[in-house]
Amino acid sequence: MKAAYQMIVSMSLLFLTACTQDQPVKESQMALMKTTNPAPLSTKRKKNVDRVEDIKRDVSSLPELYDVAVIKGDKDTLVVYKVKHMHRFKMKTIEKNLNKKLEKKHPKENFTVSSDYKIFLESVRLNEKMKSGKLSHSKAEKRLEEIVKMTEDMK
Amino acid sequence: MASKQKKMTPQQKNYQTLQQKHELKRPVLKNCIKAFLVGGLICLIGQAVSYFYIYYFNFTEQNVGNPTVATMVFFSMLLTGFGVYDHIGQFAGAGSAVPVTGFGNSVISAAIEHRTEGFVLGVGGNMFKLAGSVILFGVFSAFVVALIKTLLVMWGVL
Amino acid sequence: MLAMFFWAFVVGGLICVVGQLLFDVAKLTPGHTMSLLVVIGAVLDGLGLYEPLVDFAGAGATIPITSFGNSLVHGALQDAQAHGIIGVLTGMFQVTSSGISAAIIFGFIGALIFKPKG
Amino acid sequence: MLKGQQSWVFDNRPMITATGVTGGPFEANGNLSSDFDLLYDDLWMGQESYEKAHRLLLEEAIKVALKKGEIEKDQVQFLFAGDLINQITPTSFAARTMQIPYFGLFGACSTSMEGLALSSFVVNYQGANYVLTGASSHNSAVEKQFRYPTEYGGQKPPTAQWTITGAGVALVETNKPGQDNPVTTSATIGKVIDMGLSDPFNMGGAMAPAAADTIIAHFRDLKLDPSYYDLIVTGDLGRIGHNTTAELLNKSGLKLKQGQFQDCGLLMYKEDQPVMAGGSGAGCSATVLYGHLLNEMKKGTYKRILVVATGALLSPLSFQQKDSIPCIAHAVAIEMNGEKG
Repeated sequence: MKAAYQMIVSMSLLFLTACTQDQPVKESQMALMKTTNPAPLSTKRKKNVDRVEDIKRDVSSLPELYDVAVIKGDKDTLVVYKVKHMHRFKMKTIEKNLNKKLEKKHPKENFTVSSDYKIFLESVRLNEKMKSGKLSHSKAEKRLEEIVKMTEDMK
Repeated sequence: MASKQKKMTPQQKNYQTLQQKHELKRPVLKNCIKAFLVGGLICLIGQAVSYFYIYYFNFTEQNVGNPTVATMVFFSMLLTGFGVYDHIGQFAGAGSAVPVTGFGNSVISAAIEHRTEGFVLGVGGNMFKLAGSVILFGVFSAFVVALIKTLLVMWGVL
Repeated sequence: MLAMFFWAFVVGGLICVVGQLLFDVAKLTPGHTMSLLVVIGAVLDGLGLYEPLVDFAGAGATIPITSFGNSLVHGALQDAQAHGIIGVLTGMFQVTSSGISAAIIFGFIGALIFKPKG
Repeated sequence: MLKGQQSWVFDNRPMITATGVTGGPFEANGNLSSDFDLLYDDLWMGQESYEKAHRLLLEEAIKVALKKGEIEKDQVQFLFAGDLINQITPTSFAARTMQIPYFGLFGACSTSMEGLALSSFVVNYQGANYVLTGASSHNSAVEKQFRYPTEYGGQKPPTAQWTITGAGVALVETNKPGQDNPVTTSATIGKVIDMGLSDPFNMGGAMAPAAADTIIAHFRDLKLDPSYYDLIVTGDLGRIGHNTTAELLNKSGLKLKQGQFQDCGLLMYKEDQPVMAGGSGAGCSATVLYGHLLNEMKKGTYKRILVVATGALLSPLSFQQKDSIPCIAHAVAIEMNGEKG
């Protein structure tokens, strides 16, 4: 009996710690919990708007994806998206196909494509900051390069 | 088992069938359900831990496995040290043995158990007495698999 | 993300059920069962099946011991790409080191601070 | 005196004058806690290791027996004892402390009756005036050696048994007529029986044929009927082994009454204690006999009992090398003094 009690206590403790870890997540950002679908942006404000809108539309047209974010910088264009859960098995293929498709359509852009939650999260965070107008062009550009570098490290 | 059964005398065989009648059956279905729930729960906690690392540290989905595994092993150390993990194990069976926490438990329990024989001969010598086979077969099979795959790629089969 | 938690639970749970069946039906010892699961993980990764499962189930596939075999193969293949056949030998622990080093370190810390409770 | 093929009859009726029984925390919560002389509430018992705690259990049991028997340790001629740990070190180290001439015995969980049979034989033929005999086991020390580390989260199947933590010691001396004490009257030494079972988590099933064989041999050699005994009690067969033995005996034509056939491993613990198929270990039959059963005899519940301690003679190595489990059982008959005739 004592053993069972100990077990229950420890399990609920584990649960609680896991929950408290989640708590601030919910308060700060829901980016991974629900569809955010942020507006596509360019680090140079007011420029390239059509281009990024276009890219976003192209990406969103894929049936396996939802929740697409596009950020265009001077050098790289970051495309992040979520894959519908049942299609996550084919995530790598989807990424490859998407890359090919985008490169064909927009040969001038240098694409970085990722479905990683971390990249998505950071993109949304960057997107928010850029929208609020607090970020200068160079700072936004720097952060974008950091995120792009992160995707490269993964491979 | 099969090879041994052949050598058995008729008397031994008779007895074993008689004995089997009295043997308490393992509650396989119940055990499986418990293993599923506890194993699933541990993985769920693991998932929560990995999102924690994604949110607050610079880990991507690809490499968040490392800190997650380390954290789970840390939890396992606490539960083992406080004498709880063996009770969870008795309840959950494979549910707590298959996740990496079970691997941690097998290392940590052996380490704690043999500290009475000293840190060098006891802890050092016995730490991997249970987990060693997992590492051996993991490494060796990975070596064989990776070797085959590399050779196939080199010869242009793949 | 919620789907992720759900599938982590289900896939992780199912892998544990496989382990339980190996215990109860095949009557294997825990040592044999774990070794077998690690080998299965390595073979699945060799066939290119484990990575999609990790994408699909997250921790449900990385927490069970099968992922140990998977990441060993991964490390070996990564290095093999960079350094040819020698990489198979040298790259083995590049990805997995965290589980083993954590077990060693926490095992020793555990031995320093805990006594078996019996 | 040899009788039949493998039995001794003790005509001089050696007497068990005092006993010492020690136990651990798990036994304290069990059915028979009131029959223990000394109970520890911690498995470590203040020692640095489980093996040292194991040693302490036996030392304390010996001290209690000596005190209750009101004699000094240098009056005791011999000590017959054993346990399950590597080279029976806990017992040998306890013998070092006690400084009593010592026979180290290994009969796994049958050690208690092996020791009692030998002690009775020696006392019966004036080989000694006072002999101590006993057996002990310590749950964690035995688990550590035979199975997994105690904190390891392995799942034990329902056929597994729980090694008891405890030591039982008896002081055997020459019969003094008129004293109201239990006496040993006969013993049957068993042979090693191996039915090819190899599951170390089902010791009861492996040991049952050995128990049945010895019991049948006992009644054959002594030309007795089972109804002669109020109680026939096995050492640590557990639920599975006990039921199997009952069936084997029934098949061989020995008719046992309801409740006449019991098992020490089943008597020890309460239903809700997580001991799976029952208690086991060298200390199991020793603590239950020298504690509970002899107390019951003195109270008059039983007049004649037959104790059959069973042992599984395996080692961690033999099991890993895929050998089956050879088993043995020894029986000793105990009656109240003055019951003869």
